[in-house]
Amino acid sequence: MRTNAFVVYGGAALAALLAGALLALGGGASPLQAGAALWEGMFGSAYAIGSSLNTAAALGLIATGFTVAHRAGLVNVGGEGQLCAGGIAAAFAGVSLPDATPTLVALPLVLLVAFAAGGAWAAIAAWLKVSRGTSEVITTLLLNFVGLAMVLLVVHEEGLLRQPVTSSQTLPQSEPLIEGARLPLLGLEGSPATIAFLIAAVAAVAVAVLLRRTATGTRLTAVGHSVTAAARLGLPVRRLQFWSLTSAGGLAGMAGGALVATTPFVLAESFSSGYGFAGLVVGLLARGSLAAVAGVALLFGLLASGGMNLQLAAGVPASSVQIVQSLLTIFIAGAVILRRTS
Amino acid sequence: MSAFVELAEGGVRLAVPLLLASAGELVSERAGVLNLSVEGMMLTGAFAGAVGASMTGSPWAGVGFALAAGLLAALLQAVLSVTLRADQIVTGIAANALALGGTTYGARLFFTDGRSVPGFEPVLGPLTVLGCAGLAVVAAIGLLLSRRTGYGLAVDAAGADAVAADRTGLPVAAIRYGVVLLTGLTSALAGAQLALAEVHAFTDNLTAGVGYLAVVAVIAGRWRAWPTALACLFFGIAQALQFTAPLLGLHLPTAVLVMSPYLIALVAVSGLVGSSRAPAGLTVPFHRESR
Amino acid sequence: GGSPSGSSGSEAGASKLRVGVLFPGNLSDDGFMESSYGGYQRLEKAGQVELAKIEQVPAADYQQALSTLAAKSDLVVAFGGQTDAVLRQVAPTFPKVKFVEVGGPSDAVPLANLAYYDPKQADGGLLAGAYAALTSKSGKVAFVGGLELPAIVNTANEFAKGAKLAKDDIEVLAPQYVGDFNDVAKAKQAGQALVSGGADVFGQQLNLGRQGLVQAAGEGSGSVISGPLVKECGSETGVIGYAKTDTGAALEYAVKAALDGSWKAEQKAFGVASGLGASDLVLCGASPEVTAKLDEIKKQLASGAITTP
Amino acid sequence: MIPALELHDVAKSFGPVRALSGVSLTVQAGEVHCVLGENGAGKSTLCNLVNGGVSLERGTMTLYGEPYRPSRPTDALAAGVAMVHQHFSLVPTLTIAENLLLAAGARLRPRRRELHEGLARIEETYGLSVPLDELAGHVPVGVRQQAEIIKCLLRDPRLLLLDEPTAVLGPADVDALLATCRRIAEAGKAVVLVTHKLGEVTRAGDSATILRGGTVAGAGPLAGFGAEDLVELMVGRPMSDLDPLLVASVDESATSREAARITAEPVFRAQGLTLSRADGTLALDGVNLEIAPGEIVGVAGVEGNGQSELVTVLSGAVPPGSGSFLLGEHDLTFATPRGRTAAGLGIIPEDRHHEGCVPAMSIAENLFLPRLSEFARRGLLDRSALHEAAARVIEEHGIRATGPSARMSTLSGGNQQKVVVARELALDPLVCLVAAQPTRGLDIGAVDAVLGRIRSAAQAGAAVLVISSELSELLALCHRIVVAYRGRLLGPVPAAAPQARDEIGRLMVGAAA
Ligand SMILES: Nc1ncnc2c1ncn2[C@@H]1O[C@H](COP(=O)(O)OP(=O)(O)OP(=O)(O)O)[C@@H](O)[C@H]1O
Ligand SMILES: Nc1ncnc2c1ncn2[C@@H]1O[C@H](COP(=O)(O)OP(=O)(O)OP(=O)(O)O)[C@@H](O)[C@H]1O
Ligand SMILES: [Mg+2]
Ligand SMILES: [Mg+2]
Repeated sequence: MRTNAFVVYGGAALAALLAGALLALGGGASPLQAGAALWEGMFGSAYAIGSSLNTAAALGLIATGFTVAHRAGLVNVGGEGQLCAGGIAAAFAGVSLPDATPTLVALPLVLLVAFAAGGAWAAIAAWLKVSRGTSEVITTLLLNFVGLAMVLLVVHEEGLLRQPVTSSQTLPQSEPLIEGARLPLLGLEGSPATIAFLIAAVAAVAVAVLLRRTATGTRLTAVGHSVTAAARLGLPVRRLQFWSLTSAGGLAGMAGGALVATTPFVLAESFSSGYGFAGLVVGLLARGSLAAVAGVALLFGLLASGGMNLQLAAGVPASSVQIVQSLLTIFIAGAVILRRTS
Repeated sequence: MSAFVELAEGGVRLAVPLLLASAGELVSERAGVLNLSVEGMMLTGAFAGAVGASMTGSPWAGVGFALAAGLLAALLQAVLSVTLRADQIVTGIAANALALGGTTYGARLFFTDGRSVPGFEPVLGPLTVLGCAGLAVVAAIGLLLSRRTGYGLAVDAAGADAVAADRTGLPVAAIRYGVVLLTGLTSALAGAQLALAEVHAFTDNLTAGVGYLAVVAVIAGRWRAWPTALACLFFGIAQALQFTAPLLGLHLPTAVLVMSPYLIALVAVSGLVGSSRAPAGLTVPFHRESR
Repeated sequence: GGSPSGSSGSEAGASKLRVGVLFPGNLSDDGFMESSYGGYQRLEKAGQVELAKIEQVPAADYQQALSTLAAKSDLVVAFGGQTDAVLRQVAPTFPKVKFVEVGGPSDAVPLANLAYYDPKQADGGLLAGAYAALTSKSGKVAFVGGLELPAIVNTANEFAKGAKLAKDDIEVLAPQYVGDFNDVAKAKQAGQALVSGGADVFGQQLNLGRQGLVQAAGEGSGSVISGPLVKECGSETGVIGYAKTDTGAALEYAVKAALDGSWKAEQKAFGVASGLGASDLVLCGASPEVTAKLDEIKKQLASGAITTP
Repeated sequence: MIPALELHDVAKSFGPVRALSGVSLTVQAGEVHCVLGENGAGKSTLCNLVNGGVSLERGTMTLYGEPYRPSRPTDALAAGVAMVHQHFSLVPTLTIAENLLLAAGARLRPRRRELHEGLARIEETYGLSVPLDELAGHVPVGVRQQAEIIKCLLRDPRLLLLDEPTAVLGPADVDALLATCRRIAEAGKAVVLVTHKLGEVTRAGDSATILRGGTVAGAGPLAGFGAEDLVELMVGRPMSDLDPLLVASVDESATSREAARITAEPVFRAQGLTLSRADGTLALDGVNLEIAPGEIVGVAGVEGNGQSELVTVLSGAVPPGSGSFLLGEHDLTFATPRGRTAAGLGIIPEDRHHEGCVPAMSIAENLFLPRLSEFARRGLLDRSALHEAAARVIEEHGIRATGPSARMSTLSGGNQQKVVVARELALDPLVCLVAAQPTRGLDIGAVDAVLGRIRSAAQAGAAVLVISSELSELLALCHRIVVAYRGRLLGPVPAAAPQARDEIGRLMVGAAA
């Protein structure tokens, strides 16, 4: 089963690479040169790896949450909106704490607030699901767009989060978070990796243990497979559904908090960078396995770094990189059937 | 007064591509396939339409190109979600990214300076011939695939219970292929409408989320034809309001207007008004031997 | 394709100045980024320096993009104000690299190795406003912008100021912000709303979206003052002139300054008053009286008799 | 004469499970051919092969002399083969008329007139009719079953496959159905009937094939078999080994027993339970019932008289409109399912696929889902202990499966039911057991096992309520029987009374109401 998965994903990656080579050729760069640039971009420096880790941490948190909800049969399409809610809350907390608040107090507080806000955002959909049976796929999808617009609103309105407007040149973004609220670096030489990576890793391991080794995990699975049977067997179905989706939102919110608490430490209009959607894709591709979540999140993070270097060192346009990344996703999703039938 | 006329006209103008795209999407969702890739199909259609019109000098040829490209994009989605039973949400999102990257890449190659894109001119209020044709297509879909026809029933059966439909002898896979391809055609037409009737040009990411809005309209319309059409019109007006509001002396933050269609859809589906049931088989792939 | 500069390339041009450029947006946006990229392409042709670029970067990757560029360059130029907060964090970590931000806040304080170049889009706005007022038949003009960003709001204000300056009974409708520089359909709707409000000549600060505005204006037999890119007069119907803002000139200036050792961490304006020719108004088929009146305003701008923020 | 259907040496496996191997079978036109066999013997798989629902692995099929190999149900329909599935195949959100229209193929203009003509013809020939304008998901199972059969007949098939069509029907509906089968056969078509009930076999069948473990254990005209032979071929042991009360159910003649004397105070007390349906009519109309420890009470009645609703109220799926339900000291009227379990109430639900188990999970998980906390060690689940416990239950209850970690969905219907029964009987203490259709779909050997277990649960002190459409089973098992009629419980009738069967029959049509 495991080698099989390896073959399937490897094949998908190979097919995507092939398409990439063709595109590079079309763009005038030699595929070999492009390959070298991609490799160098991914693994060439401590800096690139560190950046990839940061990206992977955000995507991994979202995908981990996705997996929890998915285990209970709920598809959380709302990572982007929850990420926005978490980012907004983290920014509110991070700019309003007294300047001297120590990291030990400020940082956990900011992340907790982000978790709570992301959770609350998802709880809207969760509540509609358990009380009215409204499909969470739909409500969370809609809440994404509302969340994105909320960020627009808070960074543009002075009464909300916009930094004090001193001149007509003041950018529509929040003030920077206080020192104590910023994510410390992991401390690796020349690497921008923050402890977000540790947080994401801990979350993934904790969730893996919860889902695979505890009674709660088995109960969530039961709810995910059959709500009627689980209810008949005395499981607190609504509570399990509500809290699984809410915690998925919480983890996505925490990812938003981590984004705001990383350089440049402000909340700005497009801070979410589509990570919510990317995290959803990671979660869906991982198909319930936390190991796969970690792997795919890292792959996506590395690809982002590699793609950047493809532009820089091989002059490949950004659109080609985007094409290759989407093809990779499509191939992996399409190849799943090979695993299913064997 | 003229501001209100403008509001109505502006609303109708945006509603036409929305109606087209959501007409296909509604049928597709009724049959159990969620095409988040409507956005990508529209973009592909818009690009091919602009290329075709520009190359041949005829906007109708552009429409032909758009339809062909839309079919191709839809075929990809159909193979993925029906034959390969891949996750519809992943493939939808990825297909949109692919369409965006692909058309951007293509536009670099094709639309060098000085390429003009011939388009359609308004003939009926804000509507062009293409717009009118589009509305006719929407009406035809509404009539031919309503629940009063056998085809409409078959579509509903495939979406409500694919296993039962299969046992009844309905060709579930063929039905699903058909509706996805139909969505490709109407979405491409919607894209062509944007590129050829509205802006007479192709620009990167021309559709800018209209396709997602079409999916939302289907949801807000609770999988019924008339409410979906109404939702499209309403979204069109909500967007037009963004620009007529200042003329009416209203100052609302842009963000509030941007989020309003989604909030409306949320209220509509949350069952605060009436009940809402998605087709039971929506996003569930059909496989005969599994149980 | 750009200029491939892999490991072999860097050996050959080891002595050349290495310049890294960040374009956060889309290079063919028919506006700000494309104008900036124009400068890049001119430098590429000249071949004096070794160039590398990164385009279309999501906000979360700004830091990585800038740091990666800085690690491989002597001079890093970032276009658009959106990277400001990150740039201020990254620049101090590469003290040997010169940084330039083009289009950032014009009141920002430069850092030891970070200069701010202001392309002065407001100048173009002022001139466009005057031109619009002078050519309007309905007596109403209007401005359409992409996002409600400082530079854009400024330009809108200057547009209104310029219009009043040229003709004090002109009515300037409230500016419209589309919410996106590149959304053609929405820009067209904004234009149509203004046309129905009576406006017939438009100033704008849009990129790809501008085409929509031009059409909306054309349907109402109005006209648009295009820009920042200047194209041949008559190549676009419905366009009566170009408010030129050559942001690419700022890149060329930065390179030149770095090459001849005159580079300073300064706040530098590239408006009409700078005399660098990066800002101007190109008229297409204007009457001699209109041309004369505008030349007068240009002179006042150049001499500092009129200033824009 | 050319046989209608001939299977030669066919085989089919699902992963490691050999569902069928080397099966040959011949069905003649004009006969009702019964397929018998214990749970998991491969009967449904056989039908699905012929219907194109699963693909053939090895062997050949001929239909009326021609090679036949359908790759999907549509092919089968085109060849004149129609099937009524063990689990239904009507689209629940469409009306019955719409479902029937679709069966004629998707056309732009649905042929309503043809449908009505076809229905008139079927009503005339077979006496079958259904309400057309109701949603298929909203009508009682009996009606759905009829609609399924009509759907098949509209196609005028040459071969009709019926997979356990009688499992969900009441006695009157069963009679009608068997009569229909005979008429279809007399009209020159071939009918394949899958059933577990030997009484039905002897009443309607002409010939039979008996499957065991995926192979043919015996075949031939029914005249050549006695009931004993059939039972022995099916379960592999002689009928005399089985519980006498089962033999009773096979013979359909009640053996009279001593009336048991129950003296203890009742623990199960339902008082004035009411429940209204969506249309405002009463599904339950003041249900009063008391059961003492050790007592087995049966609920008989024609399907749709409130039996299913009584179980939903007792299981807590739906709160009653009024009335109360007490178990000993505990008021369970509005308790959660968990609260009910804690009070010692075990429930075997009617619909095992949706309520009784989680098909995608393992047997072990299904067995212990409500009691997972018992397997928690320092917060973590002790899976090896779980599997050990499950293996013991599997052994004890004779569940046919590859092991504790086998997925529930890979079990045959009967074995799934055994898992459900095992789980509910394992409650400790088991104060009361409510069993709805506990033997539905079970082979005779399994019925023997389940009834035996219910009886021993009662002997161990549980109050037992059995809802069943098998009157003979109730008569053999229960101490007294009440009859559901329009939402009320009539009776009771002591099961041991000599005229019990007649008395119950009268109550079922409301004679004494
Ligand atoms: N209106 C609401 N607002 C916020 N949270 C809610 C709301 N309704 C329900 N919840 C959450 O959902 C959970 C489930 O509620 P409910 O009591 O219906 O569950 P249950 O399945 O009956 O569980 P149990 O059997 O343990 O009582 C509650 O614990 C609560 O946290
Ligand atoms: N889709 C499937 N996947 C895996 N195993 C299956 C599948 N379908 C059937 N089986 C297995 O094949 C065997 C035969 O199953 P089948 O459903 O034909 O039995 P049956 O005779 O109809 O039993 P019952 O009387 O309980 O309905 C069983 O062991 C069952 O577990
Ligand atoms: Mg069966
Ligand atoms: Mg509760």
